[in-house]
Amino acid sequence: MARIKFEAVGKKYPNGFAALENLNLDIADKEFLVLLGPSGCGKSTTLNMIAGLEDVTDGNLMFDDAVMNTVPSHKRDVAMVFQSYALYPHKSVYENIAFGLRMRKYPKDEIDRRVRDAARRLEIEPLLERRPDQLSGGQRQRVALGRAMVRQPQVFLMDEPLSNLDAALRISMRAEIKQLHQAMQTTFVYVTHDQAEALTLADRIVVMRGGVVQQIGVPDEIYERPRNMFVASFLGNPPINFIEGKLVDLGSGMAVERGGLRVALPPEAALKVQGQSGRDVVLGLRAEDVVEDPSPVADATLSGRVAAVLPVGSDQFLEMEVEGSKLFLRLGKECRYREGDNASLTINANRLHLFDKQSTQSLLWA
Amino acid sequence: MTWCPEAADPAASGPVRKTLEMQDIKRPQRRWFVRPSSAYDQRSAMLFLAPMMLVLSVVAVFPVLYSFWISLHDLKLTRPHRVPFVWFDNYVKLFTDPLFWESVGRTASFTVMSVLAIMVIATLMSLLLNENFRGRRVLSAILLIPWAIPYVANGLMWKWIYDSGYGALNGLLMQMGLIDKYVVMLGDTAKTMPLITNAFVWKEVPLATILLLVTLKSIRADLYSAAKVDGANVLQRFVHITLPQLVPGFALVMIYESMMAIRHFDLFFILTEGGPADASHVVAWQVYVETFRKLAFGTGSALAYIMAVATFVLAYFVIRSTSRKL
Amino acid sequence: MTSFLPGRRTLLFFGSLLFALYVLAPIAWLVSSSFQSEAEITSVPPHWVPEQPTLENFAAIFQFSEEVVTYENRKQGDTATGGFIPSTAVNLLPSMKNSFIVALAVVVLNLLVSVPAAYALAKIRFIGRTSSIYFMLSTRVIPDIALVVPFFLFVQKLGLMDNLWALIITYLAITVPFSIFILTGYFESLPDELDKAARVDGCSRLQTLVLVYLPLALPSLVAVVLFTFLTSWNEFLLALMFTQTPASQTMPIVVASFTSDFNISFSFINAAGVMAIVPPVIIAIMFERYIVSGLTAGAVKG
Amino acid sequence: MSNIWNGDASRRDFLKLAAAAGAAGTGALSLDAAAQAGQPINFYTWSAAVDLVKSHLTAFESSTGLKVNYNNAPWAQYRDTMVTKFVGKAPLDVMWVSDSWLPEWAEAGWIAPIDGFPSLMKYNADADTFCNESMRYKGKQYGLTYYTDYMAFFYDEEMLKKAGIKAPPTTWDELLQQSLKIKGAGLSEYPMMLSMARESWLIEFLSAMVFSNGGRFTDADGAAVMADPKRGAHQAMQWVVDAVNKHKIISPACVETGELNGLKAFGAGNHAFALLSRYRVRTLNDPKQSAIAGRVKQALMPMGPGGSHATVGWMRFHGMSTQAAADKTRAANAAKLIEWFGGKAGSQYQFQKMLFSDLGSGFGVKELFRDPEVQANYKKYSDIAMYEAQQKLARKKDVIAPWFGEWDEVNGTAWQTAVVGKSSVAAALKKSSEAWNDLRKS
Repeated sequence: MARIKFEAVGKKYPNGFAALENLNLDIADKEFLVLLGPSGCGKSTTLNMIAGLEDVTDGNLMFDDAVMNTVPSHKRDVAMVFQSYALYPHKSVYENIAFGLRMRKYPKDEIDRRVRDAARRLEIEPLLERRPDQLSGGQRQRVALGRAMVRQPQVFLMDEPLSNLDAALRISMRAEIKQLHQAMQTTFVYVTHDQAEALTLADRIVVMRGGVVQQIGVPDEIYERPRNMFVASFLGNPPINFIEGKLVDLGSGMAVERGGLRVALPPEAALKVQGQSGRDVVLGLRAEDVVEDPSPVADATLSGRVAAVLPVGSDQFLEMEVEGSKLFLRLGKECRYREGDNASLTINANRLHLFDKQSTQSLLWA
Repeated sequence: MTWCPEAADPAASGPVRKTLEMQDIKRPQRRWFVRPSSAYDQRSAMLFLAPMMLVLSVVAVFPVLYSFWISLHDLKLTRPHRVPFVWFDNYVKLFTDPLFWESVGRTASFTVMSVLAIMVIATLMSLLLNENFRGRRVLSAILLIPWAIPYVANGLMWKWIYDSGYGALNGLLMQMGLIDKYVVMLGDTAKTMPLITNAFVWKEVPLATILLLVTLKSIRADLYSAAKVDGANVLQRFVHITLPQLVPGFALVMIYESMMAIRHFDLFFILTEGGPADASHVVAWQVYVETFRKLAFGTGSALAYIMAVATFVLAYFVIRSTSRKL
Repeated sequence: MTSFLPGRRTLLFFGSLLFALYVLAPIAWLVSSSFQSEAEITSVPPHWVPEQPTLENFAAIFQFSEEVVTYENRKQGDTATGGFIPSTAVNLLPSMKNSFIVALAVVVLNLLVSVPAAYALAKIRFIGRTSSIYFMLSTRVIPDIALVVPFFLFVQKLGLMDNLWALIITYLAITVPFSIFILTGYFESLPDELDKAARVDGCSRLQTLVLVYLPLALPSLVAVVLFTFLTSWNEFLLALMFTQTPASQTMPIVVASFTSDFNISFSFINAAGVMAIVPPVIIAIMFERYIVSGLTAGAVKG
Repeated sequence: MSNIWNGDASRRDFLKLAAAAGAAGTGALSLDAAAQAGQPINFYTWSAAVDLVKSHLTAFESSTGLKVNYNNAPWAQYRDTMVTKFVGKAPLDVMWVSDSWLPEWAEAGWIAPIDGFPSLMKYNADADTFCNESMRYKGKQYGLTYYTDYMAFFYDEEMLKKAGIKAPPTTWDELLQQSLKIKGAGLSEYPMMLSMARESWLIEFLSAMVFSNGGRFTDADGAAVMADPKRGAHQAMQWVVDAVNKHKIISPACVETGELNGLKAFGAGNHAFALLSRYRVRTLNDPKQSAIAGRVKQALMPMGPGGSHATVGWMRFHGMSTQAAADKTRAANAAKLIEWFGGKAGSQYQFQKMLFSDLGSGFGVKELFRDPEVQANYKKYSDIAMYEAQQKLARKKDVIAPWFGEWDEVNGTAWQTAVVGKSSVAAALKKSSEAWNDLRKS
């Protein structure tokens, strides 16, 4: 059980490529932390550093109070689950799970107890004598989990463990991993590029990109208060809509204007951009933040042609053309728009996001 | 539709998203990281490589350099006490010696002939072994025999087959009525090289076959079924699918076998000792004569060195074609 | 598997027949004539199958204890008397023993050197990796004949002339680069995540190699062992230079010395040839599977 | 899993493994290490009279209590083998030496003079001066006889009769005519047997041809004259070339026929005439080994225009290695062995006599010619008068020089090139003589 601390950690390569830049991160004991980002964003490097597979070259990495920068992984107490499961093809399931313990010279009976225990919890007892190539993907994933579990490590690392599973299995495994975390009472660091996984599993999410941390926070915060356009766009499905425009001073307050479209900002937001009229901004509007309102509110109405309607069981999505840009919006079943209709919808202004066009930084939450 | 509701992949839509993707792509090619992943890895790698470095430096690199040094001396073991430094005289002597150029020519033609023959036979054999039929495994076991036997044994075997007085080849030709009396074989300068080439090819074909066979196996069967559907006949399929797919195999065989042929010595020693009348006097043999008959180590090393360089030039292609994968 | 030949069965049949003939006929003749006497072997046209098969050639090779030759029991007459069987026949078995010792030693040392190197090149990211590969590859192409002179002088200086060590050491030069080449190729083909998994499970690099990669690389290991063994068993040129007495002469040298001695019946020489090819052929056929899979797994990579 | 498997132990553990392997290696090799120490006398010969030598060694060991380490290599490879051994400093005490190599080996300091051993020098008194001369280089004597002999001309009496030929040829031209006759009569495809393979015998064959044609390779002061149309080898070579290519009385296979294969072929009755070393007559007339036993007669070497019946004689002898000479006890033992073989073993020239009776090999010891045993023995298969007559006409090779080995390479090839018609006679001889002069200069 450990607290992991990154102090200004970085990793640069001679060709100028920075796998990681000035990472400051404090992972609490027993926390479930998810590193989220597109491929090459540095999340795996970060994970390998914790695993001891890659040295920390700038800054410090600490487990509790011990500096671990260059301690090789076999001298650390970490366990890891891989995307490809990485089971030892020449060992039986039992031996695969037991291997880590054998290497650490646990007594025979202790090893046996733990292995069977893990097998029971993961419901793979009947498979113990099989070889990996005789298992299905899901079963292999469980074995991989078991191999990590039995070690009861200080830190439990997962590198996109679910990406090789089919959608259905992925959903159910999420739940299991969550339970596993509860049960094991240890620190989890989980790497993924799947925002849904991140949102469901994480205590805290670290959004990364090009080796730079974009935002750290609890799932809601990341979703509700994205620091920049990248974070805003990386989370949310369907993805957030961006509308470019200019700030205008209405006297009564601030608004964003684009052609015929004008969206007034709520007072507290308006304050943040007071007197900056003329500035190029990008308005962020999540699909779910509109309502169908027969009595249009001034300066909060989207009107345009419905390009497409997609019912999805619970509710339906509209694709709507407003001032030359396509928006994806979610509406309740009750609304009856057809393709080609002209619709006008009311924005829930309190949930708007506003970004500076140049810096792509949020103008509302710093 | 630019997105679908169930899409799990966040990086899927919107102009902004695209640009983000672009920026995320740029990363160095995995294999060519120059930076060690960890100091421990660097240490262990060095430790693991140390024996090889030591061994190869001692038994390969240093000797080669040393032999260059020798090649600049007029070192004759028949007069061990006087070893003058002669700069490049040995090389000059060689380059102005017609015999040397004859040998080079002979080595070259031997190489070309052998490699061509090997390629043709090996291709046919690998095609055969690539088919699925009873007795295939037996054949592939048989195939290994020539590969496994020592060159010396190979040499004496053929020396006896080629014997002009009692040899099997003469006997066979006679029984087939192709000749009415035994003819001179290795002693006939017109036949010498072809006969030696044959002995060499026979021994080298198996490895070439194996290499080609593996290349063949890597051809995906669906390519053929596809071609079948397009109504391509056997020949067309061979020409348009098999041959192109075999190219890397061919390249490998060609480079490997020509290296073998250029440096080949054993058969020339056992079968003809470079004779008769220099008919089989190749560079490798000349190295031997200079070095151990005339004991002119200086010229010997010079020759050997020229050979080494020549092989290196060839090998450059090996490295080019392989290091990428390593 | 591609099966697209018309009249396939017949084609295959004749193909296989030709194949087998091409490969086996010479060997068959070698074996057949090794059982013939000088008288029979010099008959024209040759007897494809010995009519009075004799074992005298092999007998001469296997007569372990040479009885003391005295004036009384000496063979009188010309060097050629006595069925053209050389008195040096008894050197063949010891020389095969020498070849065997050398081959074995080379195999062991070669593995000790090649396996770790190959693993490092294939799986570890470190400074100098690329240059090491080029280094290894370039040593691979040095023709052995270019090594003869310097080796000869070293061996002589070190007083290793006529000593098996001279052969063992020099054979490393021929075998190591190839082994590393093949093994690296094979290790490459094994997933990297196994490496990480083992490390996280608590293996040092060496343990990862020994406990995880070695068992998986078995086919190419066998192939490499075979290749090394056969190369050392068959090597001729260097042995010709560095061995001088039966104490250290290896099989190829002794056999070659027969062929250049016209006092010796070719039926005996062929018998020696048979002796020389039996061990390697048996080994090769026993491990045929591995040669094809293992040797080429790496080879085809380059 | 023992605890050496801990990361940092890996180095230690490498060494352990390596050491283990090394140990295993040495264990296996120690056997051979023994052979390194040169306690016994190391005696090296070419593979001739092997059994006879062994029997004589057995006697030597029992009479002196010394151990002898006996090895032999095929004659065809002997020089190469020995040279590598000398250069590689292999343990060597006594070895057979051919007069052709004497200067080379002496110059290189591989073999030592024996003038310091009166026990050996005393035998010179009994030997033909020609023999002693052949063992001398720069005024020092380098050994004691093994055997001495010369190149002889043989013919198959019966085949000649069948062809209606009364007397054997006396000139090379007669030889040609008779051969054509025999060929015409279909008695033999190639009536004349001449072996021209590249081996140590070649120079003896060539010398015999050249001398009998009145030619020389070199003149009195060692300058090459072989290319000289009048005094040189031109006539001899031209004869061979025509015999092979124009008249087809010599097989084109001659360039790959060694002396012994030639012997076999002649003994099998394939030819009417043969050039072979004289002692082969014993084999040729031995029913156990020859199909034409009893029919083989020796005639004087045919002569060419302006030539004589001269032939070439040679000397093979026992030499002592320098390394042996350098060590008192080793030298003493070596001398004992040399005397035992080259001199008297006990009361008489045991080895020489046995060599003669077993193989018919010639000797340089005058008194043996008068030995009734010897005479009786030789009568059985040949004519001792002819033996002596031809030996009187035998002369030493004129190409014996330190660079002989190197020149022999060129010369042998030159002759072959001419025989297979790849170069003119003149060109071939020019090549050979140039090679000689270059080597002589350097």
